[in-house]
Amino acid sequence: GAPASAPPGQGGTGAAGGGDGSKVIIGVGGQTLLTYLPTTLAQELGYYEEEGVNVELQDLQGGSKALTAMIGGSTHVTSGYYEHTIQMQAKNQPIKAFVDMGRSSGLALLVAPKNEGQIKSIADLKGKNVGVTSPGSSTDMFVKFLLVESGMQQTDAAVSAIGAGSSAVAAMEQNQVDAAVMLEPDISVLTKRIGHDPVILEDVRTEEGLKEVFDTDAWPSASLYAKTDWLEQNKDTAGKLAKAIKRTLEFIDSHSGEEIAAEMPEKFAGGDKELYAKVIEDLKKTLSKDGSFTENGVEAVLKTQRVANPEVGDKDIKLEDTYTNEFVE
Amino acid sequence: MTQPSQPGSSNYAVELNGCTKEFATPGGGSYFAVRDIDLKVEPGRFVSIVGPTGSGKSTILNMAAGLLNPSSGTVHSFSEPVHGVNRRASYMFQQDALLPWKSVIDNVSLGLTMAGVSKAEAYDESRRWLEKVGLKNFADRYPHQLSGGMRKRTAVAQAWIVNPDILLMDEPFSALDVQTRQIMENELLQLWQESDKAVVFITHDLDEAIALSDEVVILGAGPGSTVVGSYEIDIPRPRDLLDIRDDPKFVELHREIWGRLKVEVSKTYESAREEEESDAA
Amino acid sequence: MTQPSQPGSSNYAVELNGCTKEFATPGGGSYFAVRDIDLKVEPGRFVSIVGPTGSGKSTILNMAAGLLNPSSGTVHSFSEPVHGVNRRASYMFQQDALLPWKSVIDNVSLGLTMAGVSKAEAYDESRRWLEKVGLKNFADRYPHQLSGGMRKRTAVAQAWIVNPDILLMDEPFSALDVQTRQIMENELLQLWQESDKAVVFITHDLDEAIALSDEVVILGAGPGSTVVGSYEIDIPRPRDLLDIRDDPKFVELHREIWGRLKVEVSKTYESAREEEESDAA
Amino acid sequence: MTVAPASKNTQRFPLRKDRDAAVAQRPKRKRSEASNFSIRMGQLALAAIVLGAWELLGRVGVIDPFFFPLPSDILMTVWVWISSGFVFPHLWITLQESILAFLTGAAAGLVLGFLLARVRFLERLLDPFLQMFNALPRVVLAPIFLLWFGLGIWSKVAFGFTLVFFIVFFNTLEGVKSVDRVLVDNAKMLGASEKQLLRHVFIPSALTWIFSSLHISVGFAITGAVVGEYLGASAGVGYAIAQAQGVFDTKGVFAGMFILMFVVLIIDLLVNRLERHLLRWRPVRSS
Amino acid sequence: MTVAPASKNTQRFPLRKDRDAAVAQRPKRKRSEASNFSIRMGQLALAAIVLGAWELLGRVGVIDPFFFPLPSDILMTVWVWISSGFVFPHLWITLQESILAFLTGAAAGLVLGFLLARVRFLERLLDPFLQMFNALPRVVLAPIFLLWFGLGIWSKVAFGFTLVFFIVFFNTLEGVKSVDRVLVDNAKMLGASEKQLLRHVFIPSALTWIFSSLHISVGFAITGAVVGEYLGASAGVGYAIAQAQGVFDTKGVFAGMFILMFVVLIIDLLVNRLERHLLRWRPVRSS
Ligand SMILES: Nc1ncnc2c1ncn2[C@@H]1O[C@H](COP(=O)(O)OP(=O)(O)OP(=O)(O)O)[C@@H](O)[C@H]1O
Ligand SMILES: Nc1ncnc2c1ncn2[C@@H]1O[C@H](COP(=O)(O)OP(=O)(O)OP(=O)(O)O)[C@@H](O)[C@H]1O
Ligand SMILES: [Mg+2]
Ligand SMILES: [Mg+2]
Repeated sequence: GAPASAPPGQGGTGAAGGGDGSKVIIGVGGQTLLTYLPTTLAQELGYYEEEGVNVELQDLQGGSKALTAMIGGSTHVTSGYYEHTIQMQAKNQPIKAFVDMGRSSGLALLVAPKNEGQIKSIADLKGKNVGVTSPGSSTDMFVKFLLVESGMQQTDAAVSAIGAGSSAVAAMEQNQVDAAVMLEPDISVLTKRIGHDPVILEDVRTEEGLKEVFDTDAWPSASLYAKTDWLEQNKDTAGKLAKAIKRTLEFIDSHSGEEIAAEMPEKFAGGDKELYAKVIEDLKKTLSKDGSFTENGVEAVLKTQRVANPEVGDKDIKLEDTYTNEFVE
Repeated sequence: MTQPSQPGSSNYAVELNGCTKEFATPGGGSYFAVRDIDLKVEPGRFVSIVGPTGSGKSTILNMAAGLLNPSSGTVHSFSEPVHGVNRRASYMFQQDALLPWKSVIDNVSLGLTMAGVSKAEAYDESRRWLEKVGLKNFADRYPHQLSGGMRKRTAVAQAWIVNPDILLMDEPFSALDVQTRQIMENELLQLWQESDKAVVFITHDLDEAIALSDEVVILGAGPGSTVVGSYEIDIPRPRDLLDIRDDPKFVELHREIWGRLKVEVSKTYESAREEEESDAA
Repeated sequence: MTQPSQPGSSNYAVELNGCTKEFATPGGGSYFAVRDIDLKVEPGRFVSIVGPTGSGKSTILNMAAGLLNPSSGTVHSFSEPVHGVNRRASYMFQQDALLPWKSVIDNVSLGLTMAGVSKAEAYDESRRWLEKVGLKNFADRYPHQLSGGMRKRTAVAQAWIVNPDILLMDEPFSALDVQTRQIMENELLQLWQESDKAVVFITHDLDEAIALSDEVVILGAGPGSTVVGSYEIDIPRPRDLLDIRDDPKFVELHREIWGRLKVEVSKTYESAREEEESDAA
Repeated sequence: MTVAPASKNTQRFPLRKDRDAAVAQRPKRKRSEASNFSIRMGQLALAAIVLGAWELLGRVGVIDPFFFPLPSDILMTVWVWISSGFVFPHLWITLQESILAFLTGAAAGLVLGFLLARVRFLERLLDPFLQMFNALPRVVLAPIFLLWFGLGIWSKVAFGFTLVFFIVFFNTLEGVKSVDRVLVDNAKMLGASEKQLLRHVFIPSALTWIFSSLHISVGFAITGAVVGEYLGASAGVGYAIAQAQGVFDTKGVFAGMFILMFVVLIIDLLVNRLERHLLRWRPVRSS
Repeated sequence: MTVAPASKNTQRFPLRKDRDAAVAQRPKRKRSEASNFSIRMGQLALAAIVLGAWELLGRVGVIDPFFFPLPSDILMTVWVWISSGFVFPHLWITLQESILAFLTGAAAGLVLGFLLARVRFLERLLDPFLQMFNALPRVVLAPIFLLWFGLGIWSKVAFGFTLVFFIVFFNTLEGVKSVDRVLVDNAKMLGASEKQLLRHVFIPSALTWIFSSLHISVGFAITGAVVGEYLGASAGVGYAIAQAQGVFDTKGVFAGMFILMFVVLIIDLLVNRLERHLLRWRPVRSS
């Protein structure tokens, strides 16, 4: 399809403050990833501008890269997973999330077509090969968490990196893995390509799924976070950003998938507008409505981390330092 | 032996008919190295080519070897037109052409190994030849470890060992001292007399040319030089190379050929000077 | 000129004292190219070195040029020990040493450009020298477009143009025809006589050596060859190169030196044969 | 003052004597042109055959357009990208990055290559380290490059630099080391300083080596820039490709790659021309 | 029958005459060994200085250990990885991939390089295509490689192959093209078939070129394998690095890279040794 937006132009390194009036650089862990849609949508809708912040989005093709870029001083704010704040606390890098966009991580554990009959529960994954986007990512931890929760060892299933997008779809379609943790829109694309709904073992996109897996009603995923220092010094800017995102979340809640898709750059639809609209419609239920974190939500995230991330393990984590709701209230 | 006018139908070992060679020059023009060369060498004949430097002797040999295509004219060898390399000839180049990554013995045995002779046999044969050229003790040296004259002698052994029908040699002995040179000349004559080889031999030493050859061909001054004279050397064989210079026939031939050659050589310089004058005008 | 025993304190242009050169051989052993060479050349002297092929003539020149360090012994030039390249010498190599990426005139003017002469001036001067060696019309050719003799002459011009205090020349004229050779020899003598140059000249042509030199040094047969004789050539100058061969002094010297040389040359072959026999035993 | 007059003389001789020979030369030159033309035709034919087969296999369903979109679709996308002007700002940025990476990498490789080739001690000291660094997977270093060089073009330049540098460096090193000793000795005897030696002997002699590495590097410079963009950027062809890939727009991915290929072709043509000019002294290869 | 007897003769001559000279040679050889030793020492010192400075700057807080963990920590991690045996299966897989990529890439590059260098027409026909493919960003092709070669080692081999191939190919092409014509002519006159020409002239003559490209390729083969693993795999050092990076375990990332570097060092040592053996005919470089 014809692309609509010209490239925003290369930004400077911009290590400086980024306070009022000056530009705020938000590093996005993959602009085309649906979980980060609100960050881009807010820009498209002009909400940042309306709130009085000059925002530049930097597409960093992956949450961890966006995070390192911020810690290195290349960006001010990151649109990435909330769990990073916990991981960074374990590494003495104080960062704090200040608006929650994803109520759920939007992950689902799918069974490869050839194994549709055989694998019926997590227990059946023993000795199998499970695809994740990349080792150490939240998809990887999700698998490990599920294994441990079902009373197995983390190593009972082999974990293969299959990336996201076409490589993930290809790996599943060709049964190169036995099962895989996938995200939208990959799930929808896979569904379309294999011609039937794939068997889903666990699905935390839905409220029921969240309840079942994490025993919680929210599992904060995509969020905006920044270094605690920066947050202290730029409360005003943070507030404006939070407000813009909150308004975007409200916009999403009150509009249909098609309407939202129409606001997004045409290129993001990848030529299949219908599918894109449907996927956004599905996405709505995994998004937060008001941008605030809930206590049992962040605890669920910590629990996952403790189980699946050896770098966190049973280190002392002060959850209250990892997020704040002061800007969204 | 018949000598029909039809080129290629006779049995000459080397037959150049009206060969002209034109080279492109850096200025974008062209330069005629040789023009209308007719050269016929029967099997069993020893022909020397003498001529001023730059007159096109190597060019002629290259054409006979099939390494250079004449711009016009034809080259035949044993009635076959020469396309690509002349497989019946062996060629000792004017330049260094030893393979630097092969030891002396490997270089010498190269022609045999390529013909499929077993390594042991090829080595035995090579050692025999190395002895003939006085390099027996240097078999395991690499070319860069030899002196200039030693490299030449290795190249000689390399060309001789394959025992070809045609021997093309471009100033093979010029880097050798007189004594070594005589030994090599004797070896060459012996090799040639043993079989029905045709030899085309380039040298700047008129004594050498007359002493060795059946025929001495004189090339004119370049550019566009051509054959200006051909002298039959009817000194009977076997010849004693040591004393041949005192042979009255030799002396006479030498004077005759030298007279002709001198004219050609001085022409080269005159033409250059002439040019210069017309340039100044 | 004084001749003290202390090496280096005199004013010799080239002074080799007890120089021995040992090369490593592929077998892992070592080979003595030359042994205990003493060579002293005063400024203004023309010294020729003759000797059988492979006897170490080029090795001596390389040591004098500073390109090769003697394994033992010392090399001095104008009282300075030679460390690295001898900056007061110019060296015409036995091998092709023209830069293939430079045209003839660029090759010839190289020494001048490096000395900082402006390009226009260097070209003018180069053209003068090219004329002397008969290559005026080939100034814009690249080396691969020249004949063997032309390349040699370009190298000669390249070495002469820098007008050094010491001229080292390794078989400069062996690839030239007799006439061209005589022209070049005359040029060389003229160049040498004009200034107080020291010339060390290697040749296989004893006539040439005697005709040109003040002194002819004879090198013995290798391995480990050394100076076996040194002959003062007291034929008065200026000499007429054309007729010098008829000079009775020349004839006498030639016979004398040739007698000595012959012994050395045949030694090379004998030693090889001897080895062979002891090998068979 | 140039060498021209002398060259005129050299030519006059044969030309005066034999004008028709000079004329006879002409058809030859024409034939070589014709053969050049036929090569171009052959290339077009080859491209057409491959693309045609691909299109055909795609249409009958042997090739899955999800992974390999139809060439016609790709070309359409290329056309849209070009006609809408969408691709040009991206291309401009990628070109900047590639050219900078190419130039800096080649320059550093050349300098270090020459230095280490001339100073034996340094070579022996540093060689293992350079080898080690050459084996570092650059993609892993992306965060560090971002840290050091920021989000702008310089982190991508650094990416390309690490690829180009090693290729040029190793080839230059080997090229200088394999220079004929006699040539060096000759130049030295003619009074060459180390600098002049470099200029008159080492550089021309290593030129074939350098050009070989430049041929390789052209591709790698672009690869480096694109991969850098792919891993984090807000503009450039790599970014455009990454975005297209993120939304399953394989047409876009291939369109980006086609455009890159075309650009490389043009750059390589220029390098080729430069090479022909600088190496004009080499004997023309006969068949 | 070998050449040995003749060589014995050559040696006997000087040795018999002058035994002490042969003895005098020995100290020289020792000095060269000592200098070899001092080079190694110098390398160790250099490494120690760099690591020490890094450690120091890290400890005083100038270098952020989040990006550059302390060398002591890295070495600890390396030690843990090694002592626990954790790294060996990964290393083994990466090695397999690298070596396969290296061998297949080099072989294909050599064959095509020789072929195109000998068949002028093919070279002119295919050159632009090869240049174009060389510019394809391999990372973008990851999904296609996964599709074609699966998740196993072959997709990584393909990755490394595309890097190694082009480097070896272009260098071989240039190497064969720059062979001295006289040597070729001489071999031809001695009756060499095209195959023998290849064996006796082209390959030995292009060997310096080939080795130069192999030196470059060693690093790229490993890079290719690691990047491939990094993008999609279930084992290998690249996978281990990606895993460490995924949980921000920079120590692990660096430990992985250190281990890779070390492996490359060993491989390069072997290539060096092979090179010295095959190029033993070359004159020893004097100072
Ligand atoms: N590739 C070339 N391009 C242009 N001119 C060439 C080329 N090869 C040879 N020539 C010219 O052709 C002429 C004849 O060269 P050739 O090598 O045959 O001479 P020659 O008789 O062997 O001389 P010499 O005795 O010096 O070896 C020379 O003037 C040379 O400059
Ligand atoms: N690098 C080397 N390694 C081993 N031996 C060498 C080396 N260079 C020269 N030699 C040997 O040293 C001896 C003398 O060589 P040199 O080149 O000085 O001889 P030359 O007198 O110039 O002979 P020619 O008249 O043939 O040029 C020869 O036996 C040669 O094999
Ligand atoms: Mg010649
Ligand atoms: Mg010599």
